[in-house]
Amino acid sequence: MLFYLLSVIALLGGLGVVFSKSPMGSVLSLLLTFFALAVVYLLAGFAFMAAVQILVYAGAIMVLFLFVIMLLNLGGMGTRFELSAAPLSSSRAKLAAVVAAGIGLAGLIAAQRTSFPALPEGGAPERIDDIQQIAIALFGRYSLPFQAVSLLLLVTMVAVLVLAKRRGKESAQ
Amino acid sequence: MHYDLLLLTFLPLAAAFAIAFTPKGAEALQRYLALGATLIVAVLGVRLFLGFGVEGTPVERYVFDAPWFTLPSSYAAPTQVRFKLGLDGVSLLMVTLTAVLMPIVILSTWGHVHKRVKEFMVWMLVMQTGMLGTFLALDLVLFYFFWEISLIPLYFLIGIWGGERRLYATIKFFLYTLAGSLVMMIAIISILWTRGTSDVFELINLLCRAPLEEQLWLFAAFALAFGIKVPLLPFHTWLPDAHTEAPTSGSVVLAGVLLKMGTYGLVRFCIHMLPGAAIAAAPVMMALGAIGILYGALLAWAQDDLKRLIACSSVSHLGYVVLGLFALTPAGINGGMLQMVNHGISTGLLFLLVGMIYERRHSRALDAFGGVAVAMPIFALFWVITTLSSVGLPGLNGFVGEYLILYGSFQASPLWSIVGLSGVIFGAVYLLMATRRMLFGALDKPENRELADIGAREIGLLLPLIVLVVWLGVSPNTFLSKTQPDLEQIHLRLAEARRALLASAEASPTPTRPDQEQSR
Amino acid sequence: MNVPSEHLFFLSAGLFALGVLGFLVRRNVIVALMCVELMLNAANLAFLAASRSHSSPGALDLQGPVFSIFVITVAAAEAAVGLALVIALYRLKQSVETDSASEMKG
Amino acid sequence: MQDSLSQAWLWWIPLLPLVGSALCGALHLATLRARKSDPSAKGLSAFAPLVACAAMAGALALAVRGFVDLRALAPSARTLLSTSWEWITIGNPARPWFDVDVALVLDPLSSTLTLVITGVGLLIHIYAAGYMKGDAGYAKFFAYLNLFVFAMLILVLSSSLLGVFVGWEGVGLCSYLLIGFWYEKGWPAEAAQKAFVTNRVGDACFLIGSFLLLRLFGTLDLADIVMRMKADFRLDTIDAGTQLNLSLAALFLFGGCCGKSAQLPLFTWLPDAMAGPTPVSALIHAATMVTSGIYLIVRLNPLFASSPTVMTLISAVGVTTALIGGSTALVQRDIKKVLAYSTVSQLGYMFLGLGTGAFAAAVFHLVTHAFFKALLFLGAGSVIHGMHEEQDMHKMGGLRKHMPQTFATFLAGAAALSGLPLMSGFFSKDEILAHTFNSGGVYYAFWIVGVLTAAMTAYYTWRMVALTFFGSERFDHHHVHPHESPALMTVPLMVLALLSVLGGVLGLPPVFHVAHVLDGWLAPVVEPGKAILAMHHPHEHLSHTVEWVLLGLGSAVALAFAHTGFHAYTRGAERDLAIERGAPGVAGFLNEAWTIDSAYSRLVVMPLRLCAFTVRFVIDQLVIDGLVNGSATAVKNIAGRVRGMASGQLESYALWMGAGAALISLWWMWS
Repeated sequence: MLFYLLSVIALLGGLGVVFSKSPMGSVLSLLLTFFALAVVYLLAGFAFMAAVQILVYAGAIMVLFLFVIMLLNLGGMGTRFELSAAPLSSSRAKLAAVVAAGIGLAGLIAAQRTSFPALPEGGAPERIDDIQQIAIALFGRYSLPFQAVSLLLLVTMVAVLVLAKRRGKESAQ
Repeated sequence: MHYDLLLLTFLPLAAAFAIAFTPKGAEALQRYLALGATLIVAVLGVRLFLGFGVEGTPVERYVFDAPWFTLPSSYAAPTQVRFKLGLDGVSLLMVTLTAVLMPIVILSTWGHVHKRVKEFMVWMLVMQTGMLGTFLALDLVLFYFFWEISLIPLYFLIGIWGGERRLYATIKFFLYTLAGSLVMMIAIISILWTRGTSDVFELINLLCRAPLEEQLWLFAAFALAFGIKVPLLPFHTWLPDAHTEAPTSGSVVLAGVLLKMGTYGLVRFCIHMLPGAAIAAAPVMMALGAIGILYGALLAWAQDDLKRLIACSSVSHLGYVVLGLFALTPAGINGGMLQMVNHGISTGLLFLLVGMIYERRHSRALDAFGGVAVAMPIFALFWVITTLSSVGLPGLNGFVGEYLILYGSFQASPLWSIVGLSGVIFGAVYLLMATRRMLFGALDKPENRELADIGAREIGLLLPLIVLVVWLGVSPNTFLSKTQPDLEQIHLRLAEARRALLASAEASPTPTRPDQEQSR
Repeated sequence: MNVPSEHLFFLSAGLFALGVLGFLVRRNVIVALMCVELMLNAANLAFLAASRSHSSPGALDLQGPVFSIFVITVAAAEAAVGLALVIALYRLKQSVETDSASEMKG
Repeated sequence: MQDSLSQAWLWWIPLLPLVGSALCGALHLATLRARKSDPSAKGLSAFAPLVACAAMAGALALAVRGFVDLRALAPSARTLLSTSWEWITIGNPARPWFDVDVALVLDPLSSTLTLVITGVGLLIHIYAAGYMKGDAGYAKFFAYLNLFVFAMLILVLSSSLLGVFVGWEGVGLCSYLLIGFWYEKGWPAEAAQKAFVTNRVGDACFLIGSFLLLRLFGTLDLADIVMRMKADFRLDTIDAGTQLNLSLAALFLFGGCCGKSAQLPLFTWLPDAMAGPTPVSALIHAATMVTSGIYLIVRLNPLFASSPTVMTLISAVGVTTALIGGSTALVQRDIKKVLAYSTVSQLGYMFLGLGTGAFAAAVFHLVTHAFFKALLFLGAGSVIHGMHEEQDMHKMGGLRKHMPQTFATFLAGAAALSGLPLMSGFFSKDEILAHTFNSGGVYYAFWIVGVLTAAMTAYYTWRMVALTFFGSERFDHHHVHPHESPALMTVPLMVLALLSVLGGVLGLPPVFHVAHVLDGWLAPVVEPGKAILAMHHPHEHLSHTVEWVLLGLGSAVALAFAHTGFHAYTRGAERDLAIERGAPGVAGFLNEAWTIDSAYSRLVVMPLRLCAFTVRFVIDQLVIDGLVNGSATAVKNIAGRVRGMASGQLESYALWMGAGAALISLWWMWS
């Protein structure tokens, strides 16, 4: 039952992200969703992933968002409720809603129509993401993607530095 | 395992990498690196050619085979794509021609490539890897891979170093060829999915027994891609534009090798792999070839730009190749194979010669010349020999191929053979017209009076090809005997397919088209 | 927990759809980025659910967690670059509205 | 066929001139090199005639050796076979699908022609050493000339039809190079191109003929074909299909002969070919190359004999060409043009003879024609040389005093050409006409035309002699000083004059009760064809009375018209001007060779040229490229509309992307 409660919380958080008037509200709603999901992971047997979810998402990424919002002092700027505001006409918003619903529907149907193997007797394994096993997989079978990802992070750092560096006056005007 | 083929194919690519890391201004270094690499490849290619089919030569030397990756198929086991290169009688002549022609092409760039030398050499060498790979690939996916690789460098060669209308020409060329290869890709994907293998020889065994309807649509897809590349009427209009705008060396490679990828594909895939469809489609293909001969010749006759004229003559000459191949008789197919080499050499020579005169005079309009033979006698000598080889004078290379093709197609269909024969007449008409207007007559234009005759480097470029012209004309057996055993396999397949067609014709009440041709 | 795997996927689909909706309707770039994070999280949940449904006590399926880790890494990178872009955009236009950046008009 | 008897040395007959050609070419290149520093340098080119003549002399010596060897053999065994050049083999060498081996064969026919080619060729080479002296391309000229002899020898010696074709095209090439030798002038280059292309039309026919023969016999070996024809051809057993194929093969091969031997409808290139230097006209366009058509038909005589229709056609074409050529020669003012049309006409006689089955007689006329026409051309060359490149006979006259040796030898040639009694041309022409008369039926008409043409021949020959050597001196004395040519040129003339006068002994008519030398010599070659002809319609020999009457008639016609022609023009060219005034239409019609050439350019060349431009501008540029570029434009227009969707707003991009993703995923779910 806890799972369904958490699901509702996560979905509510999602709604909050979309419909919150201020960016700050969105951030806080997103945080709520992340925490709920972390608990879902824990319940589903992914303790390590739950930890990573909290550390990386809630800890690092969300702080980054908050930091940027504060830096640009946007806390109070998002008062306009964009769903009805021009130039985003309401017909387009409706279309967007239809599209989102379509994608969601497709996902639901996909999940419904896929026949998953029945859960073994006595439920799913208690713990699936054994850290040692993950490490073996990451450094063994997936070592190439792993290195690629680290390269990606490096490139990201450089890119961020380049982008965020303050340019000359004329480009900053 | 022998690595000769791997070395042959990838040495140019390695050299391209090396050149890419040379300093910007070191043009001499870049030129000589490219020349050296292509020379080594040429020596390797000639060695492979000489050893081919000779008793005592290890057969494994002519195959390189390694697993590459897998693709899904309709079977439980996925399609294993192999990195399989192999040299056989069908590809031998083309590979040797590519290997021998490239150093000459590189050497010819001394005269006309003065900007961005480094990039030029890199693209040239990448193209050579692509071309050699295309001829050597014995895996369908690998073939497609190399086929596309060889397409891109030419785009840049024309687009960067080309003439005034180069953008129009490149885009036309690129779109035409790409359209063709996309259709071919669909056919390849379908084959991989339904047959579960991409090995060419396995597929030859599998597909020749496929139902005629399936063979026919695969044939159509392949023939479209190859027909555009050849180029076959009515897909030829990219060629004159591409040739006219390309730099000399680009033209030589385009005429000498790239177009042959199309005819090579016709032999390897359309005829050998899909013999039933080839027999069924032969009348259409022969008609296209024969009309192409006449059409190209008339087109060439109406040109007044020298380079465009030769480009149109390519359309005519490759019409011969298609006519011969789809006669599906021994003489026709052998003649077609030989004519591919002949056209590569003769037309390559013509483009080299036009390039030489363009470097001096900066014009290609026939009207700009007249009496050039007085100012440049050595050039005139080479031009006349080349023209005669292109016209098909017995004793030079062009004749043997043309005769075999025309005789082979006469066995299959006298009508198209006679239409093709008109090319013998018109070939003389337009080439001699060009010769007369350029070389002969009074040297009355002051610009032409100061023309310097060709020098030692240029003679050195032309001489090896002239030797080949005579050699192929006097002793074609050197080449025919090497390709013979593998072409015999094709004829066995064709005979089998004919029997199958006859059997199905007898079985079904509706009479199918009787086969006109009978090979001895 | 004895929840059937389907339900995990349902949750994933719902979150993803919300993310799509938010990305489509919000003009604030920062919020749009957050919606992307939401979608990525939904994807993660789907990976893990799949992994769970393929695991039995003797044979654990680790592809889900491994790919989740990769996704998280990519998400972090994406957020970093995205926010850096937001800062650059703000410097340029004094705004973080998406329609303020329409130079790509064809 | 390879055995211990194979005569490898035969290869040296053609190879010697080839080597000579290569050496002369090298000399020319050396001269070009020397000219770089000194534009007037002669370099080593002075050695070229020595080299070329030595090569020719060597070839002649070998030809004589072959002749002597042949004579030593029994008549039926008179064949020398060389080792073979394995040229094209398709398929397993043990049992090939297609196989061309070329060996050289010396038999009575090829031996005769080899002797003519090397003998007359040597004389013309010697003459050319004098004639071409001082020309910038002295060494080049000899390189081409030797190359020509090489090709011509390959043509007559080859054992295979494809080998013949090598020579066939080779001589065409040399003809092209030599007609266009003075290409700076422009029009020789055009004439050369015309010659090559016209010949190509014939060559295409030749190729079709060879395909048909390959299909019929499975081989291109000439001896094999003749043997098969001899063994298998029976009038009563042959089926209609084979008969048709044989006739078609003969017809197409004859088409090839029409190109090379300047017969209707392909004769128009030969008069233009006079743009080449005069020794070339003598060697190629009178003595040797243009007779290769006759050679081919004699070589394959059973094939032609098997098709009466084609034989009649050959005669008809021959006699018509003879008439056109002869009548055109009547009014020409250019001395070389007269000789050129005369050559067309005489070749027509040879074909007339071939068509009646008189193969040996045609070869006989070929040989005598080679002697006297080469002589006349060389004599004309000597005149032109002495007159400082003047070719118009109206501007000559009275030259007999200035160049007596040329005059005397020219007279001998003219006598032979016009068929004055006991000259070589008399016997050979008469033999052909006698055979025609004997064939009966439609051939009577041919005979009448033949006699008419003989009359014209006598007339124009002596008109030429009168205009050139007699009458008043009509040239400008201030600028032109006629002089006799050097001995290098006159000695060959004398030898040829001797041959022209005495050549008749090769084939004296039966009434003389002396053996017909050439007939006997060629008997093994022409026997198969004769046998087949005899199956068609056996006919007796002419009675001696009829023969005497024909001989007398021939003599009378020749003498009478030679007399008329000579006396009409001894006083000058007024007669020509009178004709032009009196009947300008007829004169123009004759002058332009019955306007056939201009008809070709209007009816064939122009439409084809128009066709080519239509292909280029209408079909290629308008239709095909129109479609291509049109579709490109259409895509561009559609793209222009679609571009409106790319508003630059992130939301709209995202919206479309999302919509697409939704549609695709839903479609997956539903299907």
